Amino acid sequence: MSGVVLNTGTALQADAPAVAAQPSRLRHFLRALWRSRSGRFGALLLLLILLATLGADLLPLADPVKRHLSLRYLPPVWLDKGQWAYPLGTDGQGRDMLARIIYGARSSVMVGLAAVALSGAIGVAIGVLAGLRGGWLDQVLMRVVDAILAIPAMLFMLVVALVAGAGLAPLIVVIALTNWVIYTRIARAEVLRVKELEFVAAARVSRVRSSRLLLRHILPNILPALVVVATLNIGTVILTESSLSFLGFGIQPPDISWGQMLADGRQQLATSWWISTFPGVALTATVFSIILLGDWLRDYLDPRLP
Amino acid sequence: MPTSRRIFLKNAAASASVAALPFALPQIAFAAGSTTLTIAQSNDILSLDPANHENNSTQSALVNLYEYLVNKEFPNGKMVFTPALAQSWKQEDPRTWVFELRSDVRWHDGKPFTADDVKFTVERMKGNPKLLSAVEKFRSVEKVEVLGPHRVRLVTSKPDPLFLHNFVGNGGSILPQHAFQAAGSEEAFFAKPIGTGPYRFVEWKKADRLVLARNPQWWGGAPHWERVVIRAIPETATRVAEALSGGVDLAVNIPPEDIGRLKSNADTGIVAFNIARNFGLHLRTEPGVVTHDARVREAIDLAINRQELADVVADGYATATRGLFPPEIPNANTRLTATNSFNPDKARQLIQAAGAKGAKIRFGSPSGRYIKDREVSEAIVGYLQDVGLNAQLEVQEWSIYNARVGSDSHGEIYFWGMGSYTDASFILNMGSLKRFNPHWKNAEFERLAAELPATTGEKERQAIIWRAQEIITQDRARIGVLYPKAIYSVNKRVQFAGRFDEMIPAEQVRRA
Amino acid sequence: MTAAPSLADAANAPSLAVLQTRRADTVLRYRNAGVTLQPLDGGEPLRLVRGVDLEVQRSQVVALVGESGSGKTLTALSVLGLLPGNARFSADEALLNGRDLRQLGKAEWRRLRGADVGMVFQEPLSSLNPVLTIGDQIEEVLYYKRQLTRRQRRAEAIDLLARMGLPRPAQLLQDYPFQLSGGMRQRVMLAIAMAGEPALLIADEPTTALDNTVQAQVLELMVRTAEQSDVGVLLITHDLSVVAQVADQVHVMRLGEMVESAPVQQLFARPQAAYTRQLLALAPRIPAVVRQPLAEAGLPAPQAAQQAPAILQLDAVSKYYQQPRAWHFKAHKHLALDQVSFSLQRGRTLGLVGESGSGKSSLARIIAGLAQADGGQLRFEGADLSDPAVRAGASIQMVFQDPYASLNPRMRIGQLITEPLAEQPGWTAAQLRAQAARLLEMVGLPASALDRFAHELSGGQRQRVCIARALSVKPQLLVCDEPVSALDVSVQAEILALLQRLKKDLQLSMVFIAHGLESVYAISDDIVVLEKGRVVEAGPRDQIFGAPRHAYTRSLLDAMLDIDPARSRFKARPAAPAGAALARVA
Amino acid sequence: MIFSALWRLLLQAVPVLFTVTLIVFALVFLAGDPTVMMIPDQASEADRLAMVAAWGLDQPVHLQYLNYMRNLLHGDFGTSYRYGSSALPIVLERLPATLLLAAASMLVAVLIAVPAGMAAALRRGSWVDHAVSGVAVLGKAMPNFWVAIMLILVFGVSLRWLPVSGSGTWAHLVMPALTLGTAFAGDLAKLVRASMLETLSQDYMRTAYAKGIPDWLVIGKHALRNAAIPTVTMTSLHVVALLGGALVTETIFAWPGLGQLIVQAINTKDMAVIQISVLVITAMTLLVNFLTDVVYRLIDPRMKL
Repeated sequence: MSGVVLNTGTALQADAPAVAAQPSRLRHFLRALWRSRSGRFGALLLLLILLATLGADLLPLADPVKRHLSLRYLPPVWLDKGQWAYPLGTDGQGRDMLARIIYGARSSVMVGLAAVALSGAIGVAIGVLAGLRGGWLDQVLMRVVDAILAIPAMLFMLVVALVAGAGLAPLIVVIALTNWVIYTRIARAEVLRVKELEFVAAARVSRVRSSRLLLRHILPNILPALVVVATLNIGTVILTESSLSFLGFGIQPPDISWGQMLADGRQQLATSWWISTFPGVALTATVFSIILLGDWLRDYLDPRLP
Repeated sequence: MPTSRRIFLKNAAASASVAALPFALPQIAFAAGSTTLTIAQSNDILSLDPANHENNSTQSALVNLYEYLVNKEFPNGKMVFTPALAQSWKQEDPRTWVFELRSDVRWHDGKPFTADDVKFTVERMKGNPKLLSAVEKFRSVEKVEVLGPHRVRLVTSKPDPLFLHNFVGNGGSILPQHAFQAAGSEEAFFAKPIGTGPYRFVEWKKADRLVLARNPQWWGGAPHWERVVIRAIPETATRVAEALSGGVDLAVNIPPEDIGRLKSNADTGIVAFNIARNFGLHLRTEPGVVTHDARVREAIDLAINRQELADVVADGYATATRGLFPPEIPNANTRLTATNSFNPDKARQLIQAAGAKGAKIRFGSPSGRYIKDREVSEAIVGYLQDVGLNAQLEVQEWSIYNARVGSDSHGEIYFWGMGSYTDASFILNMGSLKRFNPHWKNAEFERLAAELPATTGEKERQAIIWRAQEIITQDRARIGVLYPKAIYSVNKRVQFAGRFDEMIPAEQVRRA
Repeated sequence: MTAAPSLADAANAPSLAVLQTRRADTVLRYRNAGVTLQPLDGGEPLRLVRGVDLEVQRSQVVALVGESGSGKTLTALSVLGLLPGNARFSADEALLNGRDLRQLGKAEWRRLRGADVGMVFQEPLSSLNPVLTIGDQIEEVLYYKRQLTRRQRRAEAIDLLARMGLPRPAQLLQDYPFQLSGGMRQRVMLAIAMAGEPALLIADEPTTALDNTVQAQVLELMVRTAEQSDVGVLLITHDLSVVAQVADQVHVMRLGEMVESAPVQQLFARPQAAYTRQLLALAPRIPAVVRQPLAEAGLPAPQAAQQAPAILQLDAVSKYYQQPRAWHFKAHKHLALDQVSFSLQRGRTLGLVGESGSGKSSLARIIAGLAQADGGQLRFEGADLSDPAVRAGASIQMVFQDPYASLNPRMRIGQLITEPLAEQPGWTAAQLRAQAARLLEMVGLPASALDRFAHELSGGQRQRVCIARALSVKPQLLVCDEPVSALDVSVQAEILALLQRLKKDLQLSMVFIAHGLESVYAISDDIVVLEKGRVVEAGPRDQIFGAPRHAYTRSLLDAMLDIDPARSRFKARPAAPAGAALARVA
Repeated sequence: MIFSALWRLLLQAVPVLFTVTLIVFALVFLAGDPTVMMIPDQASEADRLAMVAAWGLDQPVHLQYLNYMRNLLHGDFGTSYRYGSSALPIVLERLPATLLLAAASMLVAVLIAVPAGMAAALRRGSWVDHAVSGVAVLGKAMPNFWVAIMLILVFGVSLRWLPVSGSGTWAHLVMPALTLGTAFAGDLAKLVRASMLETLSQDYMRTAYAKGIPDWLVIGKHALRNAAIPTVTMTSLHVVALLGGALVTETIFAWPGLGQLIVQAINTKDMAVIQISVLVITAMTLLVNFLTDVVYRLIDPRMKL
């Protein structure tokens, strides 16, 4: 509502050459984050998860792959027969659940970050190219994007996985090869939008080099939309990994991932619930915090997105 | 082109009619008291054509619909052929067999079963190389002669000691000549197939259910069940849940950790029994890899604690072995046992001697293909690490895994299960061995493989086959690890003991 | 007023009669009204409006004037109870049609809206629901406010639309807002507001989004409707000429406070508050003397064009826009510029005039090199601009309309200003920074702005930055595309003054585009009038403004509203004290 | 108008479908020899080669593709390696179950999400809003198969209210539809909330309020219709995703839809079935997109078909 816009600086003398200072962007960002309840919650939870992931080696944890066949299916410590050495119990091969969950975070977070980074890089490069060049190249690229988008993502991933195989690195490739089209679409649309903005026109009138135009004017301004999408996408990718694990194309031993633990433990959900429930909770909490943070980021950076 | 378009239209129409099928009102059919037998399999039935699938569970359903000339039974752990559609058979000379067929058998459409149907079944296979069973069935048959309505003579190109095996298992089911001709095309016949079995075809909804109904005209007497429903439930947790909730009477492929739950449930119990499968490891032997050194291969063999694998990892639902075939299989070398095979100290010494300490060994394993396959592999990798090898697990989804084996691009060791075979001479089939271990060579083994086809005497054959199994095991081209057991959940209202060949003839499942 | 538009004549006669017969009946009275906003993020409450006294009589037009942030719209919304949820309204007295607005419950507010007060908003397109038909949007008011039957509703809606001067009203009922022109939409809005037969009509900048010619028609309609239907009008506007034309009583607001209240003629003649005086002084206007035909005024006829060399010459420039029709092989061609020819002499300013859609901006973009002409030739200092080398060497810069969009939000002002220079070899970072400071000083900004981002500056400051950036490469030609129309009146004046000064100091040549003729007059030497992509008239400023030859030019000039209450074409008023409001800006 | 729209659909569909065949063919070809999966263990290399030849897999890859495309244009959609019969009916007979599940889950999602999202938007900042947003995010964050198994354990095994798996009655549909529907409902509720808020902030909503008409009319007529546009988009995207994307849910509930078929076809490199499935799904996707446009046109007169 127009009446609520507070523009107290535009009355007569306010246009005089007095320029008010504002807090730095980072502080502004952090302050806004702290003020939002969901943003703060998501950020703190995620920070905790990331710290546990990075500091796993420093924590006094059991070896996550060491089997103790005599200690199989130990319940968590607060249940009957639980042991303090295995606070969250053990799995069907007598491996420490707590250690596995903390180490498993690495693969899950790694897949999330790497696949998003890779697909983002591919997608943005192609999207920017298509948006800037236009013409037949744009047409061809967009038809390929249409085709890939018309194939359900999971299905496409499985077909790609047939070629790439399963495991951590192939999985990242598989997800990236499916996922990049999202970024292409958004990057292209954003380039087309930003390209028409007056400051780009102003730069063009000044005969700014096209590389500079791209790096200084276009990329920084399409970034917010992409950052928001990428943040939310990390959550989706982590979930995707668990679905692929369910179908047998996920991360494979000796690597550990939550999706894999969850998928393997689903058989024992009724008998040894902790084997899949704890990784499930960890995964849900992580994705939950990522989505909260992403939603907040969207509100903060880019109110135009739905 | 016009024909193909018509086919397309017909297909489209068929699927449209499926779409129009009304969904019945909700009703939860719990089995108690019903005359319907419901079986949950872990695989989709692939085809109603018994000669065009390579799938044990598909055949385990089709045995209710079609029948063989002879059956295989395993009383007291020994295989024997028993009469089925053939009352008796005799061998006129090493190359000539005559079958006397039952005269009281009728097809589901009421037409009598005759020797022409046998001839048709055999010749159909020989005329169509695309049929999957064509690579194993009736290959030695030269000609089929109908001697009378219920008598047929088959002549082989050379003496075939495994001849009777042709008439059991995938591709051995006898099909009706007249119905094929009446239907016009194979596709039309298999849309609504008929056989001679105790149950006739009602409906097949792919990936969901095959429904069969009692064939009151069956030559063996009135069948036990009104209806047999064979469902495909690929997800194990769901299959177990169906068993627990009484949704199915029989559920196959139950993981050991669910046994307690099924046993403590009021309505369910479990059966576990030996089956014609074995788990083993294939080791690379070619120069340039660390397992080229026989000492390393021996160390690997010695490092594996098979008893622990059987008792703990498989929860006791497997037998430890170094052998390649379960003892029920004809000509299985029963001297190859796991007794005292575990010797990690000696394994360490051998590795030391071979200078392979810390050597990297890639260990390929499928996941979820066989019961506990990955867990067994993980355990074996642990044993190998215990004796000083840097073993690394490489798990792959089955189709990718299979392709790697097919293209010889797996690591030093890979895990492979085998099953459903005729007899232990399978191991001498150089064709298949070349696929699974293409670089292994052994002069004696090759000589034995060359001798075997010409050998007809039971004793001589057994000697060759036993020796071949020894050679492979000594060279550790493939080393046996476990004979797994099958575990079924059985609702207490029915009784079923399970079969070594994993067939599920509904007639052998009885109401309790 | 000699050139009174014909459309006003009809309205004036009855209005006089009505005024004499109707009693002075108060529909709205505010005493010491205020609006306080509680920020959503929990900061200090903000007193956005305070101490407002208002009174609106039937048939009276009361104007609420102020620049952005003055609180005029909030005041208007408070009458409808449509303040944002976190805003609080307070007043010593707040009566609408005798009802106390301070004590209304939800249901009472709902009864009051539409029936006692109707509202017309600034942007007619966004204020009409895009997915509902015009008929639907009118008839729901008729149903809920007047309980008419289906047939009555339809008849009444047709009648309303007809009264609003809309053609084919019956067919219009079936149409959607997007199918209508801007002026028609605003007429529909007026019909909706009037459908409930309110006592008070609130109009929030009702003509700001419209072209000048349409603006006059809509204002006329509003005044006539008010008089015929005997409703009071609360008009919210920033435009003093609109106030002068239609208001009876004026309230000037600034920063949430009422600065001055007076009858319109008194306010224009003897403004009391300093702020009002400033506003009046800064409002761009065209001296009355120019509007007399030159010959009549006894001025010498314009001299033939001077022989100074042309810096820019356009020769039959055409531009097509391909409207890509989805999946048709041939795109629809739309002619945006049709054989445009003119020349601009060095050191002079050429004003491009025309309504929206006339091709002004396309032309600006072509001159600046942002778009290519499809036909014709552009010459810059005699060289063909279609030659890339010439284009690269041509020192042409541009200033854009929206200072919010024309500065990259992610760059600091210092970088922004010298970016064109950074492309040239031989500049060190320190030199660039020093140069940026010099440029800022030139446009009247302190060097402290160098490290700021655009969002930290006000609109006027941003436009100064845009000008500084354009000047950084010492251009010979500056293309200004509506450089002031997004700014408040007072800021407009400052920017225009800045441009004037820079033009003189730097000997710039300029192409100046604006739809506000006053600002074009203020800055231009020569004028080119565009209509639908064609040049209809060109010549020296005073000739075009004083003796327009083409009918289109005349209609443009006629649509201009005099900033003199005495010259109202909508209201009959006694003559103003002579010459009081005719201070010249230029 | 409708004809030009259909013509446009066709013009759009052909290149997309063609590209899809090319991509899928290339990927499945790269995945390696399918006969490895088909033949029995005891078959020799010669047997395998014979099979390779019988299926025409010994030809150069581009010829295989051209052959495939030629057959396709002549109405021959290829033969399934796995089922040994014509691929098209195998795929088509799975469609009804998939469509039914997609429709049911969409219904579940819309029934949950639209009221929840609207309530959250209208009571912005209240506990309702926080609860809806929280549950929505949680619903999205939980892996589908985990939810499915929990449903089975609770409603199928413990309570025995619903059949555990399979198809045939409405009762069989409940759990799979809930699994898919609730997962989507979270996203949809967030979107409904956002687009409702966006709509509520529009100028025409102020106009509607200024008219003094009842609130339910302002929300139900003026707001909902405008807010419906993004909702329709997302719902159609969801349907599209479900057409081939319910792989996990279908597998768990043994629901005989396309998803299960595709998983199995991929596992066996059953080229013809993969191709036809993908083509059918892609065609359905384009059709759904087209229908979405039609719905747009019904909601929003500004859209052109």
